[in-house]
Amino acid sequence: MHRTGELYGQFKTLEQQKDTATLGMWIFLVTEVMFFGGIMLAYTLNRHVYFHAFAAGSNTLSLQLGGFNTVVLLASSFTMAMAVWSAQTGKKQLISVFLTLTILLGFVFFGVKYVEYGQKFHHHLVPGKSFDIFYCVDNPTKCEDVSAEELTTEREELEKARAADPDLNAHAQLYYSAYFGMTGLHALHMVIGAGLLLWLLKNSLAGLYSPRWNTPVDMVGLYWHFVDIVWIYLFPLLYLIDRHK
Amino acid sequence: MSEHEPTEHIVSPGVYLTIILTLLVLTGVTVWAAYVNLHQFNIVVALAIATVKATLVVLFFMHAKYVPKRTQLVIFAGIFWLGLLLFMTMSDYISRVDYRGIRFPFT
Amino acid sequence: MRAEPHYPEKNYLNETYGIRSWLLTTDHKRIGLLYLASVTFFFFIGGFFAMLIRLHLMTPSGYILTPDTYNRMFTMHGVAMIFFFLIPSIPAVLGNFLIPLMIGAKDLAFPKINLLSWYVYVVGAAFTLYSMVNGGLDTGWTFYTPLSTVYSNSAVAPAVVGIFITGFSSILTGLNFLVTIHTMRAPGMSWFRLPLFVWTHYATAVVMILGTPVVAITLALAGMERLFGLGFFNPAMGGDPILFQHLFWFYSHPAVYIMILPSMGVISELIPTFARKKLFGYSFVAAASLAIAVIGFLVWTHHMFLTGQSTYAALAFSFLTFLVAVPSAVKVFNWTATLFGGSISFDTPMLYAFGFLGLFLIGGLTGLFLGCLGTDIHIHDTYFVVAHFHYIMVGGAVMGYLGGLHFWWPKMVGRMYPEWLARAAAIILFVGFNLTFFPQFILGYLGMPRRYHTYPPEFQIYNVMSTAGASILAVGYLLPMIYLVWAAFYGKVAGDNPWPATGLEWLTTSPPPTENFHVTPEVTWEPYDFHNRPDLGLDVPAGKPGKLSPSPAHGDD
Amino acid sequence: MQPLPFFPVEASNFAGNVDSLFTFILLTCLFFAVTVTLLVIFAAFKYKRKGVGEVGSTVEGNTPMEIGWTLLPLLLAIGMFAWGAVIYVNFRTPPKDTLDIYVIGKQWMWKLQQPNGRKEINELHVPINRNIKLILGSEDVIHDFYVPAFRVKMDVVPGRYNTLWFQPTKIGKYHFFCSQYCGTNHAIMGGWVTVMDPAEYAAWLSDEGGDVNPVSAGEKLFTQLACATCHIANGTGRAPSLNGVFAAKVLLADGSTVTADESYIRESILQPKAKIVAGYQPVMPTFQGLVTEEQVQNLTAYIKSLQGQPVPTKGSGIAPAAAGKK
Repeated sequence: MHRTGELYGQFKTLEQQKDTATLGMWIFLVTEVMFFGGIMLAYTLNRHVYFHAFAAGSNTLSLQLGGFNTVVLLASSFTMAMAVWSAQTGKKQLISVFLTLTILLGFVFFGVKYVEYGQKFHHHLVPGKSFDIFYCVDNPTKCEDVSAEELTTEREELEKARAADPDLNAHAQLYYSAYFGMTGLHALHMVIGAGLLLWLLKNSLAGLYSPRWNTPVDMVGLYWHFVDIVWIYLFPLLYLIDRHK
Repeated sequence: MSEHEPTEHIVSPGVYLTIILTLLVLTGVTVWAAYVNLHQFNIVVALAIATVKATLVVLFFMHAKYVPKRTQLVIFAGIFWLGLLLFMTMSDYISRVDYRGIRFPFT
Repeated sequence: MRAEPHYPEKNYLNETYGIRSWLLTTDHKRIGLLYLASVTFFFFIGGFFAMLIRLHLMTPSGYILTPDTYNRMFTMHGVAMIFFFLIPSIPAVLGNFLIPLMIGAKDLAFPKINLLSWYVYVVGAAFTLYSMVNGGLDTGWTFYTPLSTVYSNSAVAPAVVGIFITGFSSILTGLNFLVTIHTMRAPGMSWFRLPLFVWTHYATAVVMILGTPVVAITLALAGMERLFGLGFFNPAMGGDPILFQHLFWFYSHPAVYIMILPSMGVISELIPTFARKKLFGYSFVAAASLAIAVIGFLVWTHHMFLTGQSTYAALAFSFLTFLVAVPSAVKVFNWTATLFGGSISFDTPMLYAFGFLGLFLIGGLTGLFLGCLGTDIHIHDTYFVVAHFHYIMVGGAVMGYLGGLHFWWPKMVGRMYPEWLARAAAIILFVGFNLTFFPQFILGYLGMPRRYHTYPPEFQIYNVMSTAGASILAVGYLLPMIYLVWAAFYGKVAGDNPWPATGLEWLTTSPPPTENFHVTPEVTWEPYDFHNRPDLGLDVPAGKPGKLSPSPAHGDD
Repeated sequence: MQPLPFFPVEASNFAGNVDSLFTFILLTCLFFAVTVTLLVIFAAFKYKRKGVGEVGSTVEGNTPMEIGWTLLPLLLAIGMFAWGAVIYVNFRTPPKDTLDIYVIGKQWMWKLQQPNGRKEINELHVPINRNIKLILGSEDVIHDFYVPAFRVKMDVVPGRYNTLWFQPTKIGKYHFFCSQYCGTNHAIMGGWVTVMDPAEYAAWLSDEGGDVNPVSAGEKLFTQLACATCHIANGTGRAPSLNGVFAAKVLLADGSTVTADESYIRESILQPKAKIVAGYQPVMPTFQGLVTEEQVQNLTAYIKSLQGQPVPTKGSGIAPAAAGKK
């Protein structure tokens, strides 16, 4: 279909075009909800059956890093919302500023995630043949980033969990399957989002978005907020199991 | 060209600021609540707070408060179907006799 | 009254020429034809496997194929037919072509996404074909774990990746339909003036949107389990193979409705057109479509009654299964009632509609035996199941697809097919189909399990009948393939509205112009109303005008 | 000529019930199917188009009719559901006084153990009129234990137990099948259930290994040791069919031939990798130390007895006449 200015040929009015895009985006987000739903179900069931292993696995995560990333992602959602606002009110420079901020916050999130994943590799906590939840406890010299004190409490907790669930290592591996599955999927969405944001930034620097037409900014915004919402759930589900001791 | 201009509700930066501050506070609350022993209610509280946060994001950041009823129905359907998947599947597991992990007397 | 049929000089087929103009098109009609070519390709691949299966099963010990080859044949038959033929067939071919025409739009809401969805399909298909020629696939189309994730020696990973990718083609198509039907309707095309074809596609799209992502993530998890050792479905690691079945059937049961609902939509067009009468109980049929889509999501564990699932859950799901039978029954009654007082012709599409009625009736009713807990214990996983779902998917969905293809072929290519040959093919199909699959019900009740490459000799007689039927069926499928292609080039010019039918798609030329309508139509009549349509040139009895709704409702809500 | 079979034998407490329910649903369905079909045929002839331009009537619906034909199927469906539910709940709730038999499925054979410890492979012996409970487990993939004559089946899921109960009501020998697809030899993963008189069953239980006939003892061993899983008679297995192989010339992988006599068979059992039949992989495990000398003799006797069996055209180790001469 031919495009006349900002209006695509299959539409009669800009209003219809915008309405269509918004509805389409929301429906897409619903499919995303169901997409994450499958892995959520795997998580729910296994947490229900192997609670001790899930708690033990969760307690090996760093609450500082997870909490920091939550704040970063919430802040990026705010800057994204402000980018949309700038586009709606025609503040062309501000659009680019807020988009840049959003992208930067996104990269901070990636950085932290990289550190977290690195630690898990290092500590033999990646599902597979070498997985061993007792690795750090058994080889304190290999995990110099964990303090002796932390290791003592960790050992106690793991021993207690093993008393309740003799097959702790296998079941903790399921926790880590869920952890890497969910955060990996989430990170993949963030990568796609970051790509879209860069594309938006390029266009906004060219001055393409105006109060009359800013649909792409609005749509990517919806997507970015959705990714934020996923993290809002992932944080308590993965990091906050049975923290009170 | 058309005379119809897109008309949309523009949320003010003040509202956004309030929301983000509330979100940050709630993040603190959820971490704090995780350290209080509420037995099986820890997960309930955590999910309740997460749901409040998600609702705020959906309503204000994503403008769901200002969109047509039709779009709100779409959002509702998504949440409802997710619940269906989780609830109906778990109903099987919770009400079954699960003979998991028992060893056989011979192989 | 009617003018001599003419073939429009400028239409979507000859607007531009060359491979590029097809491969880069965003015209929903051309994309429909691209899909037509690709799903036909897979239909014949799947059909080829089916022929080998039936030949092999002619004798109890089956000398044609080795067990491993046989297992690959039925698995690849299922994969090709379900994921690459049945699910996209009516929606992606006929739906793509017709929905914008039927609602008076210039195109779908997102034409580029529509083209993308075809490319996604092709990429997924490429992965799956790769798996088929490089090691094959022997897990059954259901991919049950841990057979598929740990024990199978076939090329499971590329097939899973292929189906995962193709799932997104389905999601994008569904998304496009939903949005289009909501926002792109012509003035006056209110919800209750929509043809039922559009209603059923709306319901189908809902299922695609809500179900497909779940199977996508499920197959992704299974694939990662096979490749990287994730453990959700692996009992050796504490995972649960039944969880896979829950997730798989959460989509794959509603997927049956992705296959049958559009076919019901086609039948709901054919019957009023060839009975020249409004569809009996329009709003009930529309509501039944939505009810099927929604309740269809609540019945999935009836595939799992004997996996050791909770007795309580089994009771609930069996009950819901019986509920979903009711709207299907309501539809059949309404179609039957529509015939009464009509003016019925026996053109080829109507023969397919009759065929559909008969076969869907048997397929639907035999579903009751399987949804019923007591009888399912005996017939679950036997040939009874095989017969049942072939009656629904081949007897129902494919008969609807072929009926629709014949009905709209003049619109798609502007030319008519040879009527007598087409009628003969429809009858051959009906006979061949029943001979192939009816004996399988009996085989199933006698206790022959499905997916057997060899069987005890007492089952042979029914297997021979079935194989004989399959060869008749093969002829029935080859015929339309040949004469429809022939008709596209050499058939008699059809004219805008050869039947005549009442839908908006018949107001434009055959084939339609690229922008569908030279003037955006305005709808002032009820669906399937032959009495207030002087433009159709029919002999409406004087003094008995049908009722006309007072003011045109708004189409763009 | 025998009449075409329709119902399988009824040999358990569930069979009669399931068949009655089946018949009830069948009759209900026939009623609807016949009614609708007759109506369609009637309408098709009565309202056949008479003129090119003829149109139908203006009827467009009838709400009471819609409600009627929604409620009627609904009520019938609830009836079917209730009847089916009763059978299912009964089937899923084994009585207290059962005879427990353990069943393990593995690719592609069934191993069973009687309450006194007697083991069986692909055979199940049960006494008549006793409540039998099978406790089902799997070593690898999902299988399904299915006895058509009893109208019972249950999936055998790795990682957990399922149970299946029935009460045999008729003496005889009935097929059981694996009915959940489980890989290559899914179709031959079955066997026979023998329903016996209680006294006979008791005698059978205490009579372990009482076979004196070397051929039948060998045949039993042939299944028990899972030889039959690969050496499939029709030549479709991973190993050559043994039909007619005794005293014939066998073509080996290195191109030479050897006569399949007693010593060759003995060597093939104890050192299977010594001589590999052409076209086959050296996958057979050695049975050295696993079988006694007497058992080797029994197996040889059984393979001898296959001399007169039909040789499959493909999947036999026997050298073609031409190759044999060379």
